[in-house]
Amino acid sequence: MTDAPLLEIKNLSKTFGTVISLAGVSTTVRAGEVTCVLGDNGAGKSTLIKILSGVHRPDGGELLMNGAPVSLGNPRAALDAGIATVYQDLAMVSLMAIWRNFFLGSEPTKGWGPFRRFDRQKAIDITRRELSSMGIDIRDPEQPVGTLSGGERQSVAIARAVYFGAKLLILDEPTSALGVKQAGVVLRYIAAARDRGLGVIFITHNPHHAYPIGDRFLLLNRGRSLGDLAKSEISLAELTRLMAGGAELEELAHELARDPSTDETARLYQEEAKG
Amino acid sequence: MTDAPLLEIKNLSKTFGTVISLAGVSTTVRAGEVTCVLGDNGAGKSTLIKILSGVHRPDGGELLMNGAPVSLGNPRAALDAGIATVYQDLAMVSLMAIWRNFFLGSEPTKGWGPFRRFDRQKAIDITRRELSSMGIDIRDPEQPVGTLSGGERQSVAIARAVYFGAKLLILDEPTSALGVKQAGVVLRYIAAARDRGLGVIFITHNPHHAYPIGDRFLLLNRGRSLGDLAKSEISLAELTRLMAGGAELEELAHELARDPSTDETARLYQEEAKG
Amino acid sequence: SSENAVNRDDDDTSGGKGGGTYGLKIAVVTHGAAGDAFWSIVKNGVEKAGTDLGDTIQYSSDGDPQKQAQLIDAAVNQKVDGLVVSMANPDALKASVEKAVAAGIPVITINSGAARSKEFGALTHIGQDEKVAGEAVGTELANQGVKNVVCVIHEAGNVGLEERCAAVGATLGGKIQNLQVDINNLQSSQSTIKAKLQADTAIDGVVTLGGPVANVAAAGIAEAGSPAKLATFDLNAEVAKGVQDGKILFAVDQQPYLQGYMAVTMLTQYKANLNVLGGGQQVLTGPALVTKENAAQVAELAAAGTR
Amino acid sequence: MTSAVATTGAGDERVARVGPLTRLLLKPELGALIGAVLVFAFFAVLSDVFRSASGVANWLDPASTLGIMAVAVALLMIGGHFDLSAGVQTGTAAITSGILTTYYGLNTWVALLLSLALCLAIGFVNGYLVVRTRLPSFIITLGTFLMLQGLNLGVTKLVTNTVQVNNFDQIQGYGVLKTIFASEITIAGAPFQIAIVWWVLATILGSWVLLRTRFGNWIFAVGGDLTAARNVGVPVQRTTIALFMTTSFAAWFVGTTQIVRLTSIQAQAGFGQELIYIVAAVIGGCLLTGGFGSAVGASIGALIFGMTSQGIVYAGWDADWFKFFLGAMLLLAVLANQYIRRFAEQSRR
Amino acid sequence: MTSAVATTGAGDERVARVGPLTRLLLKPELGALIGAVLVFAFFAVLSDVFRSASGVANWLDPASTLGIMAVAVALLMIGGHFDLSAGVQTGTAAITSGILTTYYGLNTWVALLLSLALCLAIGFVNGYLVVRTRLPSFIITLGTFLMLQGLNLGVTKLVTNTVQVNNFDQIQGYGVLKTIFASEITIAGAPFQIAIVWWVLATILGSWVLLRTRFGNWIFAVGGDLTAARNVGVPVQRTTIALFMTTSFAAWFVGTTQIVRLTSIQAQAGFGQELIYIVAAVIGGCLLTGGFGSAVGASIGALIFGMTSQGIVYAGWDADWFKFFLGAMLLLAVLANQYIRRFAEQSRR
Ligand SMILES: Nc1ncnc2c1ncn2[C@@H]1O[C@H](COP(=O)(O)OP(=O)(O)OP(=O)(O)O)[C@@H](O)[C@H]1O
Ligand SMILES: Nc1ncnc2c1ncn2[C@@H]1O[C@H](COP(=O)(O)OP(=O)(O)OP(=O)(O)O)[C@@H](O)[C@H]1O
Ligand SMILES: [Mg+2]
Ligand SMILES: [Mg+2]
Repeated sequence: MTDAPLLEIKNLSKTFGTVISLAGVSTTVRAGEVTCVLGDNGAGKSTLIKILSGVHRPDGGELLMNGAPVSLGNPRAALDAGIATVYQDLAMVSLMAIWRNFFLGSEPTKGWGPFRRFDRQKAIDITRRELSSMGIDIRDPEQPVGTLSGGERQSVAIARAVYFGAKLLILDEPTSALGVKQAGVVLRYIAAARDRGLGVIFITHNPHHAYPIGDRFLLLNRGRSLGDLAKSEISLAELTRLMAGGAELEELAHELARDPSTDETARLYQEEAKG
Repeated sequence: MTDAPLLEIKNLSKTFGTVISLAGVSTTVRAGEVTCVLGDNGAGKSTLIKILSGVHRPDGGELLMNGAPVSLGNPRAALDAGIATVYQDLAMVSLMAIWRNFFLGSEPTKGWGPFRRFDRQKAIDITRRELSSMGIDIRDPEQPVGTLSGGERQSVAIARAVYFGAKLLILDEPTSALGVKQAGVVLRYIAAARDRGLGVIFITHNPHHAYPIGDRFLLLNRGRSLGDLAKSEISLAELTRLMAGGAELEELAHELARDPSTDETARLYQEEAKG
Repeated sequence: SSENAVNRDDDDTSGGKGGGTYGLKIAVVTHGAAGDAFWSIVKNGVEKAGTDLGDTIQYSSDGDPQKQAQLIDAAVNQKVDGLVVSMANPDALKASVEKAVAAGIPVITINSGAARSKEFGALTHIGQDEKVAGEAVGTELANQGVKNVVCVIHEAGNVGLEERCAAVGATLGGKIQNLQVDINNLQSSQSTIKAKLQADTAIDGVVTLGGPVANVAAAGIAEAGSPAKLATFDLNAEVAKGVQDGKILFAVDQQPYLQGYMAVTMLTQYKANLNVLGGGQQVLTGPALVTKENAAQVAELAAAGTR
Repeated sequence: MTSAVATTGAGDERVARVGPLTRLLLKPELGALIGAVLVFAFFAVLSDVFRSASGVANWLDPASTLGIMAVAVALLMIGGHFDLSAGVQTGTAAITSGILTTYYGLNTWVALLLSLALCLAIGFVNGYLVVRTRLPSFIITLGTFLMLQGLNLGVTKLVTNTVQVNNFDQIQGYGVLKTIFASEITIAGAPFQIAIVWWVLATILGSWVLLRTRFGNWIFAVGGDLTAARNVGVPVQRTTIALFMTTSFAAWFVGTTQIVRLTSIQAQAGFGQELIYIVAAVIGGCLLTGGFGSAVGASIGALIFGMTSQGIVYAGWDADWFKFFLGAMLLLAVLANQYIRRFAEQSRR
Repeated sequence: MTSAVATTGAGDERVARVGPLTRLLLKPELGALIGAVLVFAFFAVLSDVFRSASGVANWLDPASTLGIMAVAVALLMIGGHFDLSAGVQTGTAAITSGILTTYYGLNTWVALLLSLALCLAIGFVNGYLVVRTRLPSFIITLGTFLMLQGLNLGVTKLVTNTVQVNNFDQIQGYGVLKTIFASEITIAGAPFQIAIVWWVLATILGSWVLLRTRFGNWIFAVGGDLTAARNVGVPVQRTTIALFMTTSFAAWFVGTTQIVRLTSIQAQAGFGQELIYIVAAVIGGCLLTGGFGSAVGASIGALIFGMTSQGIVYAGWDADWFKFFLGAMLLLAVLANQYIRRFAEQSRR
């Protein structure tokens, strides 16, 4: 058991109606490691993690947790197996208060028998604490989630998953809507979770977010795997190139500037591309 | 007239119930220039652009277009004034086909009188063309938007705004959900629109996206303006620092890595921070 | 504890099984709502006649005149041997009834539509307009010294119910006002009747248009402490009991069972023997007043669904 | 960057192949159509009159007026709203025409135009209140439903002293009206109501508007996502009000058909029908939450309802159990529809 | 990075100050409450009997049974569903109890338990079909609504040969039942029905469940965003089925109250009431689309409906126009409610 990775994905595939979203994708996630899933829009990243969190059932392939095959028939099963997910579409109920959303599906209770009830005060306190430790200063935990800004909503979803994540934490583009500060906080959170021994799957479009923290990189393209590499097998420059082509980035910076010759950004991109 | 900027925003403010979203914000957008709005989550960026696109009415302040005060009572008025917007929440109808969404509210028609009808073929063709020129290869324009991936949806919204943008193009975090390639395409689009003489308002959390293309930078913090600067008044390094603090970024890279001394990312961030 | 079975039939009032072998197919299309107490007794009547004579009965009903016309058309399509129709809205049924007559199907109208029956080509009409029954109630109430009546309508806009109230008013000679209640929520109907009596203490008479409403009206009158006298159209077991107990002054009975039973019987006889009772004159089935004197006799029959 | 221009359409490796049958089965109306075929087959086996020409003419008749309303109501539902007053508005239309002609002696055509104007005004008020107050249309039209019900009865009683308006066939021009609204077309010896033709036309028109006009695009958008529609500049208020007025127009048409057919109208006419319209639309695949559905589906829903309600009579089942059978048939029809769609979705992999 | 830990709660410069009155006005139930006060004041001015103790007792009576149902229906609506069969289920409960005792001689308590079991089973079937087929609850419960309507009539006719079940007061244990379901409490000389107490208890219980239990949290989530709820592991199916069974329980309770009060029950009892339950819930601020509402609001909605329908009688208005007034009052109540909320929202700046 000790040697088996926390999660092993073997040859997973999934079709929606006429659309093949995922075809034969494999990777592994180890406890205390971060596996990054990278790829263009529509590459199938969200589909992959939705299978891992029990939302979709795969059409083919196998999932092994600690070496034993598991079937995650529904999100509850995944949660009970210790898998917590931040969905790209966040999975929050807009009309409900922040603290109610935070504990949705895992409400703390007090009292017993017919008098068992939602421990409101505890829920509100934890919500406030967890969010403020992410640098999100909520004004009123009773505010409906629907009235939060995009980034605030994202932060609530992340705080929730981190709080409930037991063995495996999945984050689907958690930093995309975040400000630079907040993104930093999220990366820190991921590192902290990893250091606590959790396995983490992290989806992003930003190689600068992925590379510092990733231990393994799964590259998807149009539903197929382009490569499943350990960090030692790839450099940031290569990763960036694989994701977009370094030369192209450089070219782009030139193109965007009005007067390329004097533009410092171009230089920066060039440097980056060189690695 | 010639000297007046395309859009002048003076002392705009907006309150939602008990929440002050925007308090006395001013900036200008000139034709053929890009104004970037930067700021933390919840800073009020989306609120600002929703006022400009006629979704919300401001509680105070003034809007001038070409020097003349305008009141944008509803989104139609804004569209008719030549303002096209990509909303952060995209403003697409999930159940409707891509091509129907693309032309929603501005449907091309053919025929006359009672036989005037939606020019389907034209709409489908334009949709396919515009999207593929953005590098999005849609399989079936009849696919409901709700089944597209997050990034694909974003691309459709951007393609639509670019297609319909007449004088002023507003993009609220258009690149946040996009892959590196697609983000590059969007930046190129913005540059192209600018070069065609449109004014552009571009909201982003990524200084690397903002700096190469921006001519003016409006920095918001908790609803208030931190500064409204021309490009000449600020460098990328300063901008990055203002958005997050350069030193902190560097520190973060160290923190995230397991063994900071050997990590190349740390070096990279350091360099970036130095500018 | 089978002593709970207070309603179990102990003697059969349905009058034997009958041994007829006419084998006709007779359609009955009425305007009564499904579940309406009055029309369920009519249905019992036609079905009993069917078993007695060995005829096949096809009963259908719809309160909407157009739908009722379509039901008649359906019966004509099936080439039934005879057709029984109640005509609350004769104009609406004209075309369909005439089509039936033209197709050679003998038609008998029941309950309402007497005035137009002949014109449409029906053999005869059984029963009478609500008007006759209403006038009887009005006359009787006037005899009892009632001057200010509230007439409880349990289905807004129902032609038959409105006719009943109007006819009561015509012979009462006093003041009459309508009150609307919901037959499907009798409890709140009781509150409404009570409210009316509380609000207008001058009311000295209540007329209800169906058995179930009569019972809650009796309770409402008692609770409001009103001196109003109660009369009702149509019978059921509880109404019979109420009349016996003096809670209800009298009930007017149009003998719906007979309207149904006789219609089928006469059609059968017409097909078999070309007989028409009364030679095509309207055959009256009422109104019969059920009062304290004769209530005890019909109580049992009402409980069995034949009165 | 090598701008990856699309290899237009055909031949994307990510698209699995699908048979044309499966594609067909996935259309919402087709599921309903199969439900309709099942219901037809069921009753056709039970009764040969049901499947005879005159039988078909008979059950197409109630389906036709229901169908006209169902198409309008479906459009409204796709636009995200209900109209509980649609049923009584048919009564209001007929009562107004009837009273204006037979009691106030107005010219037939003027009276019809006035009752049309009244209906459109009611539709306008419904729509206007809905868009201005942003209250759910359910509650607004419930208010107008109750008010119209009271008005229909109150005015009829006031003017006629009874609860019905008679003798509509004695007004001048009745012959023309009869030709338009209530003539019969004989096919295979059976008289088919002209309303069936109107129904087919209404379905085609409804479908065309929904799928081929910009107004149709707006209907889907307003019902699918109101905020998004407003943000992209769809005239939300105008669209909503137009939808309510369309329903009112259909109600006027059906009400007029009724009074012309029956030559009289009752004060309670149309009451309770509003739910049946909605049922037909829902059976036909319209989402109650708006944004999805079709006019053809609603028509098929009306067909299923018409076949079932008349079929039970042809089958000779006991009237006491009528509602039971009706409910069971409806449930079976929608379940079959759903099952077929699931099956098609499964098999298209 | 200087992790900007929150200066907890109070004193955020971005939060404008708001008076406690405005805060109060923003609660949905409070808008409805003001509507209720307006309706009361209106009729109290028109009729002094309306505001007398016996008058109050009289209009609280229909409001109470309606209110009990409205609370259950509100919970279901917040959970995103309708139950069109709720009304006829009250009839089913009463008819079953009545027939089992007075015709089949079953022990009173056994019969009541059996009818309760039947109702819960119906609720279970409703919920199960809804979660399994994913069809809208509107269409599923419409099916059961029609079927139960047919069953109520068919079975009653079959067993009793009439359309009602009588003599429920002659069964043993009726005294106890009467005490529980139909006793009267005299206050200020007027007899108040015990159902009013049950109504208040139901409202408190409903409110407590919604706001203070995890089940309540699930109800809001399931109705607010089904996908999100499922994704975070809310037992969606269990919650939905439990909601339908709650409605059925309430229907059983109200049905039993009816047969005990009236000592007899009609085959058509409860038919059409389902819409009134929904109306009460909507007047009280429940969203038709689910995810928002309150038990207290639904109760106040029931109160408004009860006051209005009886108040019109106290005011002595012409019965022909009853529905007109009812509709106008309802519309005015919801418009006033809406206007007050808008006003509060404006003024809180
Ligand atoms: N429910 C669905 N029905 C039909 N097609 C779907 C569905 N969900 C996803 N797809 C398709 O599957 C493909 C992969 O989608 P997915 O959401 O996994 O992409 P992604 O890699 O997460 O992209 P992004 O970076 O833009 O979020 C897309 O082309 C999308 O259109
Ligand atoms: N309709 C609303 N009702 C109440 N509060 C609102 C509403 N819309 C926005 N807000 C509040 O106003 C503040 C500013 O929101 P806004 O969406 O403009 O932020 P933003 O700068 O776009 O943030 P992000 O980068 O996360 O998108 C937020 O704190 C949000 O909670
Ligand atoms: Mg994704
Ligand atoms: Mg924003």
